[in-house]
Amino acid sequence: MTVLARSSSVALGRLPRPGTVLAGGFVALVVLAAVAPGLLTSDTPTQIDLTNALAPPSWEHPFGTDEAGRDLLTRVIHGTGLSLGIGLGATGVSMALAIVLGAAAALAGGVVDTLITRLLEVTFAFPSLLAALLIVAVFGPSVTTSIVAVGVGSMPGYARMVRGQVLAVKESGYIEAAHALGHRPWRVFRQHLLPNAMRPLVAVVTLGVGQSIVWASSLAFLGLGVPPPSPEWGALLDAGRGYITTSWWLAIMPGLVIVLFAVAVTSLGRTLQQRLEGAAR
Amino acid sequence: MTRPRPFRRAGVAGLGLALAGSVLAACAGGPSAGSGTRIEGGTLTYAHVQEPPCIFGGWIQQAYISRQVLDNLVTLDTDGSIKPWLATSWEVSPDGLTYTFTLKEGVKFTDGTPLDAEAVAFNFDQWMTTQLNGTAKVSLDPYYRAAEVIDPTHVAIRLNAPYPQFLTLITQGYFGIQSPTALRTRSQAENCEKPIGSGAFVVEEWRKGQEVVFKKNPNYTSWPATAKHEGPAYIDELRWKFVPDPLSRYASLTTGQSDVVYEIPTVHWKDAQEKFETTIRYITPGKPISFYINTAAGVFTDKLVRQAFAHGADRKGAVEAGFHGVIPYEGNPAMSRSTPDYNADLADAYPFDQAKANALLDQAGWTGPRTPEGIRTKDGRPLTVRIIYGAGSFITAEGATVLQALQEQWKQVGFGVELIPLTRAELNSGRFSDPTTYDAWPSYWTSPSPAILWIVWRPTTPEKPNGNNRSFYNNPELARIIDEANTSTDPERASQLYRQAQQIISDNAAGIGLYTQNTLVAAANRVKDFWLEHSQGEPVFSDVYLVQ
Amino acid sequence: MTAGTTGIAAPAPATEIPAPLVRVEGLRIRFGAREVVRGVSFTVEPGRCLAIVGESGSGKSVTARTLVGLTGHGAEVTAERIEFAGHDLQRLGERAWRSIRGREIGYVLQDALVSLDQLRRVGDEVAEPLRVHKRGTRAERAAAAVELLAAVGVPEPQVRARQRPYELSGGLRQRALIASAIALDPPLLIADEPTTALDVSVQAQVLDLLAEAKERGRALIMISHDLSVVARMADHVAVMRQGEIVEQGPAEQVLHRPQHPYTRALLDAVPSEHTRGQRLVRPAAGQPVVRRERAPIDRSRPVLDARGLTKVYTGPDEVVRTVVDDVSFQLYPGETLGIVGESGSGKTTTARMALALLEPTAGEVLLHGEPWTALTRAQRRSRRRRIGVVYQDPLSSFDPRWSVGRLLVDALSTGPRPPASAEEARARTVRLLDQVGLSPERFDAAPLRLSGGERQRVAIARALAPEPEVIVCDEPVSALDVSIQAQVLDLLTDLQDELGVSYLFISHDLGVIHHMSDRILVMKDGRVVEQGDADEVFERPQHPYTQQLLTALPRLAAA
Amino acid sequence: MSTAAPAPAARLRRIAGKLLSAVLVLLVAASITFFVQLLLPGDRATVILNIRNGRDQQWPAEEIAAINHQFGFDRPLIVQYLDYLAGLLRGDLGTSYTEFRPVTAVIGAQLLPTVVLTVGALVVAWLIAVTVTLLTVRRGRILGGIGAAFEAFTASLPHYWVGMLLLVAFAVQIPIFPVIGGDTPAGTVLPVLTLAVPLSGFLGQVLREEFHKVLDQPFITTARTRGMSDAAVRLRHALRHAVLPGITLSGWALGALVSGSVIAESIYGRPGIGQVLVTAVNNRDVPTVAGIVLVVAAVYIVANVLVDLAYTLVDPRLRIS
Repeated sequence: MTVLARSSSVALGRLPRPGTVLAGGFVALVVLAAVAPGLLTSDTPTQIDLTNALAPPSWEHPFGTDEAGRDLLTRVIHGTGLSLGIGLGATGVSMALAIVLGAAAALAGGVVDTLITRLLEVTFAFPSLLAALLIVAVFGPSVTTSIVAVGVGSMPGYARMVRGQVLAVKESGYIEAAHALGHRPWRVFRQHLLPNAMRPLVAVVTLGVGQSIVWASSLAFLGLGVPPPSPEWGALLDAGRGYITTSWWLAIMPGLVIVLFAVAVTSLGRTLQQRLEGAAR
Repeated sequence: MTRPRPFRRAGVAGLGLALAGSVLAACAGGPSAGSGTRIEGGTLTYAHVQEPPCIFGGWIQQAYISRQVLDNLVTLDTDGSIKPWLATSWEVSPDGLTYTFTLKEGVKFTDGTPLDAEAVAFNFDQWMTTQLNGTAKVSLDPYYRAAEVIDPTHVAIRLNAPYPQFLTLITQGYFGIQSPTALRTRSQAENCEKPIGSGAFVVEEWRKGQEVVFKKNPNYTSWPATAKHEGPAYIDELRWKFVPDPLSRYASLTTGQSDVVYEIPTVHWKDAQEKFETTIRYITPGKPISFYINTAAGVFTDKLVRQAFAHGADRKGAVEAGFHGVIPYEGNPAMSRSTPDYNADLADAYPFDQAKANALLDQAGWTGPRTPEGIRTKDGRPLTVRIIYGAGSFITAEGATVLQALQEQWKQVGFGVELIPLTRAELNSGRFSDPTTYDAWPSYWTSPSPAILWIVWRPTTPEKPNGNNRSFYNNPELARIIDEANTSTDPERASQLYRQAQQIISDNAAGIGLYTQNTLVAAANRVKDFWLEHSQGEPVFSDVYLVQ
Repeated sequence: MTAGTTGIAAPAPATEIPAPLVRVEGLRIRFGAREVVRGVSFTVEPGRCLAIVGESGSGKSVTARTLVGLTGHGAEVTAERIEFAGHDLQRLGERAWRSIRGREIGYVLQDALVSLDQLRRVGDEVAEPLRVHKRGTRAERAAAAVELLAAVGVPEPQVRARQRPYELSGGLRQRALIASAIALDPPLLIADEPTTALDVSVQAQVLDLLAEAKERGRALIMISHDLSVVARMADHVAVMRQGEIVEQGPAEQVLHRPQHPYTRALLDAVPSEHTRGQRLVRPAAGQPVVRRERAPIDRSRPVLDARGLTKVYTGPDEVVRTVVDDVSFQLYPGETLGIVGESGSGKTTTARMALALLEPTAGEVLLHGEPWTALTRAQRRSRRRRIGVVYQDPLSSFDPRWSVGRLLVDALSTGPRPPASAEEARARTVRLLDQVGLSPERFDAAPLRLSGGERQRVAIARALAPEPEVIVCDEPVSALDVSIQAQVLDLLTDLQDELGVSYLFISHDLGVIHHMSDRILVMKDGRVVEQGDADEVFERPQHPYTQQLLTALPRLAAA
Repeated sequence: MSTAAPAPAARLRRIAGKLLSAVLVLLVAASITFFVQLLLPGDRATVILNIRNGRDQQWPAEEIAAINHQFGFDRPLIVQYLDYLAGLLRGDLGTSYTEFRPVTAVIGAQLLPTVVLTVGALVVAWLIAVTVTLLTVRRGRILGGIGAAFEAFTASLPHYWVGMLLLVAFAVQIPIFPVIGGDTPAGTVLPVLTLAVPLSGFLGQVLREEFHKVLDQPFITTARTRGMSDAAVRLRHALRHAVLPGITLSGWALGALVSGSVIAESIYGRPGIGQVLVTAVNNRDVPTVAGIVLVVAAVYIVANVLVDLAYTLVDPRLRIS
């Protein structure tokens, strides 16, 4: 048995090691682009050169130029901060909401629990895109709106997860042990319950960031995203899609960046998840 | 999801020139027309952009589609002259206050009821008294008084004042005549979905979100004088599909899934011209896409600043590059080149001249220390300009690119320009009717007649506010000139006054020109005799025939 | 052909010794660098039982798996010879292996709850070998399944066959598992810990079942860590340790005249009535048994006084279950009270009520004559330190993020003399570690990295830290190997002699209970069926259930 | 271990409770939409006038008043709300502001295509996920890695991007499928794929994870000791256990699919709830939007009931409790 387990953990066929390394590298690059775009490119993202519009990828313009002759790579790099910000922000928003609701439900139990679970059911049944539509309709498209819209949209899933986590930890032996030692409930919550319940969520959050970015870009596609000339990735993709048959790079390049980033983050998240699970068992 | 399309306004045909130009463009590429063996009947698929809530109504989308089922009293020819349609002839009383129309004999609505004077009168009352078609109403307000049945084939329209533009205006699709019986007896929903007219087609089925299926009206007798043939439509069926995505729309034409496509993206225009015999570029008359400049609040209350703004950026260059040379620049902020009585002197008003712009701003006192972003200031107040625009509706993606290009150049002379795209919901919500909410607003209003000046520039007065004057530019003199032009029975005088009005608007930079609104249409090579009606470019399918 | 008939058909005379069915010589298994089996040799003859005994990690299971070609991923198997019925198994391809598995060699794993597919019907599971080896039609196989279930003594087999494993009791489940292993009546049967996790009474029945197969002339290889179980079955015993067979020979000889010190240590380590009052771990070979001498127990004032404890649950389906029914007992200073009973008898629930972690439905517990369970949570908190607990699975009772040191310091802080400074805390923790026989460097270790025995020691240290009068031990050694179990039990007794702490000691293992307890409480279905002095209960059981338990209990002496 | 069957009374009560809560969920969802929409900037009468006349202007008070009266906007909010609720109970979702038709009619025509799209996507996603997992999980590092990488990649694909690429590839460049297929079978293929591909990634990841756990279970070894082939073990034993979490996920995925269908529908000019929804929101057509939310929520609830059923079918252990 032990033997099988061990050998299998070797053969675990998720992203192979080199993949994880690559992913890490890519994410690192993206983060760099976010904090210090200047290090990766010298041009400014809004530098218009209409005479040089829609130039295909070349050494000078690795990602080509857009309909206003702006260097696409530069725009992608300068858009990173915004996109990453939205990803993190949205995940933050949803996580914050989720933790409050989920934890409250799990700990309070009884009426509170049923109420919150019902509420979550409603939000689940409520197409997240509609939530986004309404939010944007109320506040108009902007970075903040995108963050809120995406955050609210992905909240219920996390909330359920948090609730489940907290419940699980609540039942665990070490919580009882802590009570048996005569610790105060608040201390038990602070020292054992919260940290242990949140632990596995670390991985989930990393996964969430990737998905949030994808989501935010979907909003952009529906014209509900960050307004131009902002080089937010989704906005770039949206701007480029009209040209896909004539100037493919405008839609393909930003799309690839988004997807690759999501993939990278996801694979990292999964590796992290396994680590944590390993640590827990 | 439907990308909102502009709501086109009433419009009279552009100068012959405009169409001539486009027809040339059309004939430039492809083999000569008329090739291939003709086939009887058949189905034609037309890919349109936006789906209206109702077949008829006050929205250009509705004018387009209702044209297929409804006939008008008169129509407009390419030379701008009025031609018979349901009305075989008409007389204008010497005082210009009464228009008496003689109706074609024996025309019947598709519900079998007669299309007589009573019907026409009933329709006029509908337009002026109900909310169903507000555009028809504003076009005739405040000149319309009453419609009067003389005998079954004669109807008189009485006006409060002479209004020579009247005939031109009623050539638009908004003025299609419907069966009174249907309007009276059927539910609003029924009329909305399947209006009863006397047109070449009848609505067979409306598959919402997908297409409207038209069947030919075999008993069609009331074709307009401008028709390319007499008698019922050649094709049996017209499938009017709604394809919001530009990429799909054009692809549907290139892959042969549709025969005629509306709104070819400018990127594909060249390609279309090479591939297809019939490509029509129709320059919509009326107010071009020009900036309303908020003269009531903000930095633009100062005329010098407005003029500096106009000089500050290379609008012409940006437009030509941004639209790949397909859509022409329009310097005249008040009227597009295809509108009658267009003032051509304004075609290049306020050329690109940053030195002049800077001089004007200095003169206006914007000489304070610049902000870190290089924005001019005055008494510590930065020279920021909020430009709102209907993203994807009034301003296409390409238009947005042009704005972004200009934004860069304006920055060079010290304008801090903020671009605020608005969703259709926000525009409709009427939230931006307040002067404090924006400084400039690029937008257009297609209209077949210089009377558009009255709609857009009539000053707001306490008793009669003008919700359409988005520059909040209240110039009594301008108002007087336009009104005089509208009511002048002397065409020469009217024309000269209209030109003068445009001059005033431009000189005061109450508006700043940008580009003309265009309709770009292409038809597959198997489609013959497809044309755009002239008052506002409604597609006409009643003459179309298909070839092998 | 179905097992039912042939099973009875071919009885093999157990007298003369036939030629070996399985012959293994110099078997070596390595996973990468780790060699887990080092040159193992043995033979099994038809109608005889070879028992491979050893503690976890001794390589016994891997050895067994190798006989069906399922050693595991990346295993490297070499041997001078692995023969089955004269065929060389080493040269078999996957296809050939499949034809052997189930047909020639039946395999029984431990714990049918996880060894049977919970989502499939018992009948399908039992008949699967028939389907795999294309025996009979669907209908015939279904019939065969029922017959097999009947053959292994499953009541109302038709019904059971249509149920799913989780709907069966542990015993029936294990029988079903065996039934599927003997479905094709294979000449060789391998049973890997067939009775672990079963209650003694069930254990006996399952062993009888295997014995019967043996009687029918089937060869049997039994893997077990439990010498007493082995004693009952094996003709031949091989003792494995770290991948080697340290001693093998006739059962009678190995179990009663062990040659190898390890075997001897193992045998001594088994707690039972004989080991009462002595340490289980011998200091060194040949030295005399150390007896524990302890102060007489003063039975005037109980530390813990449970009166008519009752716990009733109402399930979501509104079915009312009385888990503990009117249980009363007294625990006196320095005494060990053993609670014994099979799974579901209410032992643990009783313990949790004693700890006041569970509100009794009726009755109460007094601590030092003062109300305990009757108090409010807040009132209890200050007194909690006086009653500690040691769980079966210590790991789950440790916060996974905390080091051993932090766990203990935390526990100390709840005691009567909370450490004033970090230095003091550390010093006292190290002393605690020393007390439970752990070295100081364990201070910074993560519990996850410790061995089972070490973890349990840490758990005990934590229980001791607040200087309690009572420690509730809930199956504290059930998860441990015999030798480790011996060490832990010794530790507990030593601590009791040293600190005079009282134990409420819960176990399903009669041997352990007898070894540890002064007085015993026998529980069945939530009720106390018998209680009294340990020897009294064990030698002269009054209640039939107790008697049944004791007869079912496999004993080394019995062999 | 064996558990007694629950008392029928209790079961009935539980079912009743579920139904009640479902209805509650619906009402709350509809109410939220109703009120949120009133939060939207601007005034409904103006919007209606603007939409009808294709304008964006200010309207004279008298015209506004007329509309307000016609639609009853001049009544107190609470009255409007109660009126709406009363309608709901009568199964009347109200009348669209812009289409002059009952909302039920507006939605009715569009519901089926969307259901076909989402359900189709779910099914296809499962097919892809199961095949990929079965073929790659535990087949050595290379194959397993490829499988996992494939899942990670597809799971990260934005719907609209997939849609766009599929459209360009298989409708424009290589015209196999129609560009504007509407809801014809041929026209349904690409939209379904658009939604299915990313979802298959998600399902696949869960499936793979579970498969790994299951393949280490003793009962798998038992099956092998019976002489079962690896393929058989995977299909007969492992798969059934592995799909369980995926099934739960499918329930949740439906919400995402509805959102995704908006995108798919807009790219392929396909009729459906999504299109109507976006237009209605843009037009601030309160009854229509609320109606759609109601319907979607209802569908979602029903779907999840089905998912629960499927779950208990696969894992009878859940029937008890």
